[in-house]
Amino acid sequence: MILYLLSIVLLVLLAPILLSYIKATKMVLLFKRPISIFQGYRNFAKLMHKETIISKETSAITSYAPFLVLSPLIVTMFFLPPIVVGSYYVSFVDAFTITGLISLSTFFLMLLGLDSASAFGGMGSSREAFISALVEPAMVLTIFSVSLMAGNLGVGQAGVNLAEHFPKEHMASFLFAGISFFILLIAENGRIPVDNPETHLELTMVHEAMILDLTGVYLAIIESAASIKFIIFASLFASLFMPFGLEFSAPIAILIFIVKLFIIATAVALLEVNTAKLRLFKIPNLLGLAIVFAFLSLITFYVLGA
Amino acid sequence: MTDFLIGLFLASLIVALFTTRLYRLLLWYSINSLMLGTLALSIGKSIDDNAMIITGIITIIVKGIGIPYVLKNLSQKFHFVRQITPEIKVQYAIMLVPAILVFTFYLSEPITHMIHTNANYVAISISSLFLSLLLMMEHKNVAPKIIGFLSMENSLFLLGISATNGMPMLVELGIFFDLLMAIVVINLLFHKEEMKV
Amino acid sequence: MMLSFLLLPAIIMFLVSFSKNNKSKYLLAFSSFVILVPIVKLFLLPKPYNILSSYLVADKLDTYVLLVSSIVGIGVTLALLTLDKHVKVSPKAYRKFYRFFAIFWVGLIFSILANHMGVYWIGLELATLSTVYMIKTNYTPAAHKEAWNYMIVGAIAVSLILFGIILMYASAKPILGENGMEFDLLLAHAKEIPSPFLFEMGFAITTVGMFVKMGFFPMNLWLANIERASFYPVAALFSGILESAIIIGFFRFSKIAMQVNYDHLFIFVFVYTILTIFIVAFLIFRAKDFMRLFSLSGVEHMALITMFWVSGAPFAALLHFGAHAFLKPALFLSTGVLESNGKYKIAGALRGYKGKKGTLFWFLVSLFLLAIISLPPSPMFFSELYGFGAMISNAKQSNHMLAMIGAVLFLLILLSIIFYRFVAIYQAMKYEGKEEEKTVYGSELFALVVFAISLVTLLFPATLTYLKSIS
Amino acid sequence: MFIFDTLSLVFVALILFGAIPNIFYSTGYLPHIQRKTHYQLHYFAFIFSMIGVVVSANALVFLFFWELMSLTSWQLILTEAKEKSTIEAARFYFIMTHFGFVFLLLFFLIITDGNLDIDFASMKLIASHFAYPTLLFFFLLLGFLSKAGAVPLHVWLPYAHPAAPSPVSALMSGVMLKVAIYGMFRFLFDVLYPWPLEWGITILTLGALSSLIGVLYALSEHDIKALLANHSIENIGIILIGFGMGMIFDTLGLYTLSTFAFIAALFHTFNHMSFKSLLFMSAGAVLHQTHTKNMEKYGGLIKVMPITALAFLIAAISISALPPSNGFLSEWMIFQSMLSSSHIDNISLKLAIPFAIFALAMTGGLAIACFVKAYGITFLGLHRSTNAKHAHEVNFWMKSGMVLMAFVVLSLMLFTPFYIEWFDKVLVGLGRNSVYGQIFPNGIWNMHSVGINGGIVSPLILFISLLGVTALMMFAYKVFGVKTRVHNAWACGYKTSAKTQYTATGFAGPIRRFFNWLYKPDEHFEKQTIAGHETKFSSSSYEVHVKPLFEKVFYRSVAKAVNFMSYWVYRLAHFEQTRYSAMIFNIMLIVLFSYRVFSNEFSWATFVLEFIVMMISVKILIIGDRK
Repeated sequence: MILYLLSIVLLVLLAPILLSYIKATKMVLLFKRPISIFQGYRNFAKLMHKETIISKETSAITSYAPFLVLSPLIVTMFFLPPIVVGSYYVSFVDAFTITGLISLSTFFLMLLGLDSASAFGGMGSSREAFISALVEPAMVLTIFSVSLMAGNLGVGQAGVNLAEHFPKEHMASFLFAGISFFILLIAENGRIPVDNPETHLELTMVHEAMILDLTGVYLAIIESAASIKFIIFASLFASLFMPFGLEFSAPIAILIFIVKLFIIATAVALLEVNTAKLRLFKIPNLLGLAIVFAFLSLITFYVLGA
Repeated sequence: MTDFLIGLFLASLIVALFTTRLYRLLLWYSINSLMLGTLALSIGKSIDDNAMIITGIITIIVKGIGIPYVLKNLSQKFHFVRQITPEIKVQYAIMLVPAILVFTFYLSEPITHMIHTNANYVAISISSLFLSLLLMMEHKNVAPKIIGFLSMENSLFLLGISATNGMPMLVELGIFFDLLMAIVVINLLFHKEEMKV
Repeated sequence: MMLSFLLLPAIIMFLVSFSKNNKSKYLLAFSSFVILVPIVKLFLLPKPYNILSSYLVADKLDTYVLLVSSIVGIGVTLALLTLDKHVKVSPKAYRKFYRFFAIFWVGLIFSILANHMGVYWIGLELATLSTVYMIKTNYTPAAHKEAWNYMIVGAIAVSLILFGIILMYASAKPILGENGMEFDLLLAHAKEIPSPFLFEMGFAITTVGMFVKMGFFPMNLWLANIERASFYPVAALFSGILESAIIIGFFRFSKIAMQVNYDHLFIFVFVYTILTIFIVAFLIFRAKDFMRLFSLSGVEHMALITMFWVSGAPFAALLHFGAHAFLKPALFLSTGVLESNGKYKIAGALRGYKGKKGTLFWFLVSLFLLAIISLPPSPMFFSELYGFGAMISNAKQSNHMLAMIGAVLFLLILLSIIFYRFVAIYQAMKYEGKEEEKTVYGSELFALVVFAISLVTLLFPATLTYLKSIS
Repeated sequence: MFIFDTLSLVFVALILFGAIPNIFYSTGYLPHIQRKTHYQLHYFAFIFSMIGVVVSANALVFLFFWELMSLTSWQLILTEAKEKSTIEAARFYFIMTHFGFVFLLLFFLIITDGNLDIDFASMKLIASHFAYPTLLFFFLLLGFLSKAGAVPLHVWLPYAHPAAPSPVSALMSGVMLKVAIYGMFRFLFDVLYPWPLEWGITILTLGALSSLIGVLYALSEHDIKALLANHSIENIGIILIGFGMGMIFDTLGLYTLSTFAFIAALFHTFNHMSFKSLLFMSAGAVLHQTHTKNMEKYGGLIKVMPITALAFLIAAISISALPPSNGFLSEWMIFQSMLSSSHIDNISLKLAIPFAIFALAMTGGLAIACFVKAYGITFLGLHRSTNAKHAHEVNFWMKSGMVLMAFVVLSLMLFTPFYIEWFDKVLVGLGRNSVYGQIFPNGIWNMHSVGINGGIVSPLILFISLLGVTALMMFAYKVFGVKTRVHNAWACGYKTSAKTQYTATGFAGPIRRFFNWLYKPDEHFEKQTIAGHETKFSSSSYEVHVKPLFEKVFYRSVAKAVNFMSYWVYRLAHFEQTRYSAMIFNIMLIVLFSYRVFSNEFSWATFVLEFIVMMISVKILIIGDRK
């Protein structure tokens, strides 16, 4: 139980570091002087000290939504597969619930965007709605497909099962699901070909546009929600698609898990450096790919059993 | 004798079909009715049926003489068009008449196996019904249409006389009553034409 | 005795119609109400009741039809009282109308109560000829033309009926002799007819005559045109009463034909009525005025009644018949009011009726309109349920079950087209167009109320049991 | 005459749950209506007839109430018939519902053999002897689904529901559609049992299609009530997916799973009733205040109508199937039942079910987008029209109606186990074994899927933890005492005004572009440019109208065909004006000929002869020579 809580706290703490790490890696690759990987914390601390400015166009939604954006994600953290064998985990929560919780968070984020009455907020919400509408089916399908392979619809249990018995006979489905999930990871977290978190350019931004009018603590909450979302996706990917290293003793297993997370982050950074941001209306091509792979994975499993 | 009169009946009807003058048409109708009345008389005499004889006499008086006379009077009073050209071309008509006859004989053929009555009488009655209809449809004017309607009445009398050897007296009288009523109504209808403001 | 009792009102009416007194109008109307008295008495007598030896026999079926017809007659005369408020009509035409109405009524009593084909036909012919003149009470060229039209087509149809009757008589004569024209004897001995083909031929000719007269295929529009041209009470009489005289003949003839060869009868009538409804449905789809719409829908309902009857659901047929007999005249009468006020406009025809009378009027007309497309709780809803039920169970016993079910489906879809059109018309009447001040008179309203009450009476359990007992 | 088994009672309860808050709401709405008597009369008759349908025990009563329900709802749509579109919508609705009735009628006539007052058991006996059960099934399907609004018989919904007064829309969409679902339960179980596999697959496919198409058309809608109506199509689709899965499992003999799927369908039926009624009520409240159904004219209403906005938010979360709402729970059950099919060995199912899963997943994503749009554009931001500016909260009765309905939604969320137990009893009443024990094996906290290795969800834990975490954070925020200042929005330095906001059209733009192939939109773009500069303009307007594909394909073409036919029939019928005797001549000829040919020895030769003779006769006598 302690291990369980500890790992959650660890992941929450790791979240800002991971995002800063991606940024730093990118800067290194672009021959810039990298930022510190603790930049996330610095930003957080800075924002926490600022006063909150609420624009007068907004309504009650703005004062509640940030918490409602964060809380489903925090709840989700409790449902992730274990990172160490023997630690407590919530075995039974399935893909639909996890996707639902993430969607709940996105739902309020989009409302937040629309609440400020600015063109940017609406634009961001509109794009986010578009992207998440395409992401959700793919995500549900992917996780379901993987959990079916693992023999249990509960994601936590699926992670454990996969670690114990890797589904070699379903390699094809597994691979498809993996590709799909990685695309989703990029799309849902607003990484480069889908969104560019670093610019505030109206043509490109999605996530940043929605939170353009937030300041202070609210912004801090939203930023940490974003980083937690990334860590959720990353750890899901790590548990479901890299199911090894759990059987070691706790410190080593945790270390292995952190390494996995950093590998994923590096992959994302590499991808970001090497691709250009897609036009908004090209995004469906990418997400369509994710949906197709997710669907393929499910149907391959269903029909061919492969 | 019966067959001969029926033949004349049919012949007068067919001739009426090709008539182009109104008075000539009335004449043929009158002959047609006379044949019918004579037929009734002859059959009535042979089977010794008084009702039939009365029918025959009434037919001759009312249909053979009375109605054509009234119609002629009406036509003079209301200035009917006396030139009546058939709408259907003669070429078609000369094909249609035999075709109808053939058809009705074909139609009544099964009856001969079932019943002792002469099926040919039924056939001829039906064909005269069709011919009367043909008479009605080949003219646009009202007067020949009335004649057509009256010939229809004749043809069903023919059926009644020849195929069933007469209907119950009450019915026959009723039919005559209705016929008179029809004439009255027709008369009134023409009158209205005059009254029209 | 009973006969003179029955005919007395008509004779009084005939005689009074020659008086030139202005007050006679009310006496005429009153005498037409009296019609109901002997009929109710007849209705209560034990059945079968011989009125005139074996020629006129009252049984349950014909007293029902007669009762329905007399109520319709009363409603129509009620509406006649205020006819001159809506259209130009001279007192002379009034009296003439009643004169011929009296003759019509005599003919009707004979044909409905007849137990004898000949007498039936005589009555029918009398009624037909007298209606010809009733059309003419409207002095317009159109009415004149249509009166001629009716005269000729009606004469053809009636002649066909007689021709068929004689053929049937010929087929029955070898076994029954002179009594071969009596319906009950013929029904009892139908199986023994030596030449069924002759009988069927006669039946076919009679039926075609009747169908032409009821406006079935191919003569769908002639009734509509006549009703358009004549005064609306005449149209109401046509659809409410004359048709009932014909349909009762059909009931009787087809009962015998069922005994002779059911399959032939069924297929013949089925195909004919489906064809009729097919044509009528599309004609209704295009109909643009009330008269034509209602008379076409009258044709549709007559087709349904015949179909229900031959499908072996006499209960449904009679219920439908009763409902139709009350609804159609009611609609025609209200059409008279609607048109004289709204001048042939459908849009907004039901709007602008103010006050208690006006509200009651539009409410009743709406009810009638919705009842005619058999929405519950209209009696037609139930009759159609039972009628189609009989058709389906018929279909299940036949060798061509799927084809028959398909035919019923086709029929129902055709009815949906009619339904659509009526809904559209109703909505246009109630919700579109401009609102203008309009009036309605007490007597017309009273007539409509009479019809509405009669309709409700049809739904009483007692009535339904009675109808079930007829078959 | 009447039946009161668990199924009926559950649906009576559904109707009452839907109707009672609605009556409150309707009381508040009443001053807004001109024809009060007309409205009240039909309103109560409507509720009464719906109850009548679900408790009737024979075909006669059922059909009577069914038609009464159609009739009254049609009249209710016409209550405020001021616009032509309302009148047309009412007409369309009525003809569609009549179309369904035709098939229902046929269905009942076949299974009752004409005795309309027999009970269900006797109907079953007759139906089992009928040679073509699939025909019966399709009649039933056409009959009920045209009422329920499943694809492709859904077209009337987006027209009829917006046209009705708001309480009626809520009743129609929330409750009336469910009566059709009742019909499916009742007659598929009690009369047409057992089911071939194809039936289940048919329903599953129809459900999947409906859910996708419904949500896609909802997204492109700017009329708030039409949007909600399209969502009804979607939700009916979801119910049908559950229902179809139940049928499939039943055919395969997996009775536990089957019962589970049926419970899911029933649960979703209830949920949809609750949240759709609530949505229509709050949309009606907005409409009541702003006098327009166009979403582009709303905005900022949360500030003036907080209760309405909260009600809409609750319902929106629920309909978007976001945890921990009741909508989420029922969809979760449907998902679980579909996923339990992985070991079924039937290739058609293996293909059909993943598609249905996909459709359902896709629907969920799109529904969220749609409700963000609906909620955001309506309630958030700045008011977009003067009407929205002058809006204020609705009166007490309307508010109380919404609050009551919100309680229904919440109760479905909080007391899920209780409801499930109840639905379980329904299925037990229909001859199944109870699965309640398997769904809630250890208390009410965890809800289990009954499939092998099925998932588990714990609605209450989710709810409490979400509530707890949020409350904790807000508490912390309060404790911190963060300084708050109200100021103009920054918006990258641009001035914010009602005109700079995103519109509903704009919001749905990306998705609309993605589904262009389906929508085939009709775009109008006008721009008043200044001095020929492309980028500088004084005013511009952009309108987009989505073409309803199904309507065009199925309905317009039918209308065209009928028109065409009627034209020709009309022309034909006019021959009788001049050629009546020829007509009678020919009909006589046909009848006699046919009697002769068919009564006696039938032979093809005579038949052909008859045909030729008839053709010639018709040609000569009726058509005549061309002048």
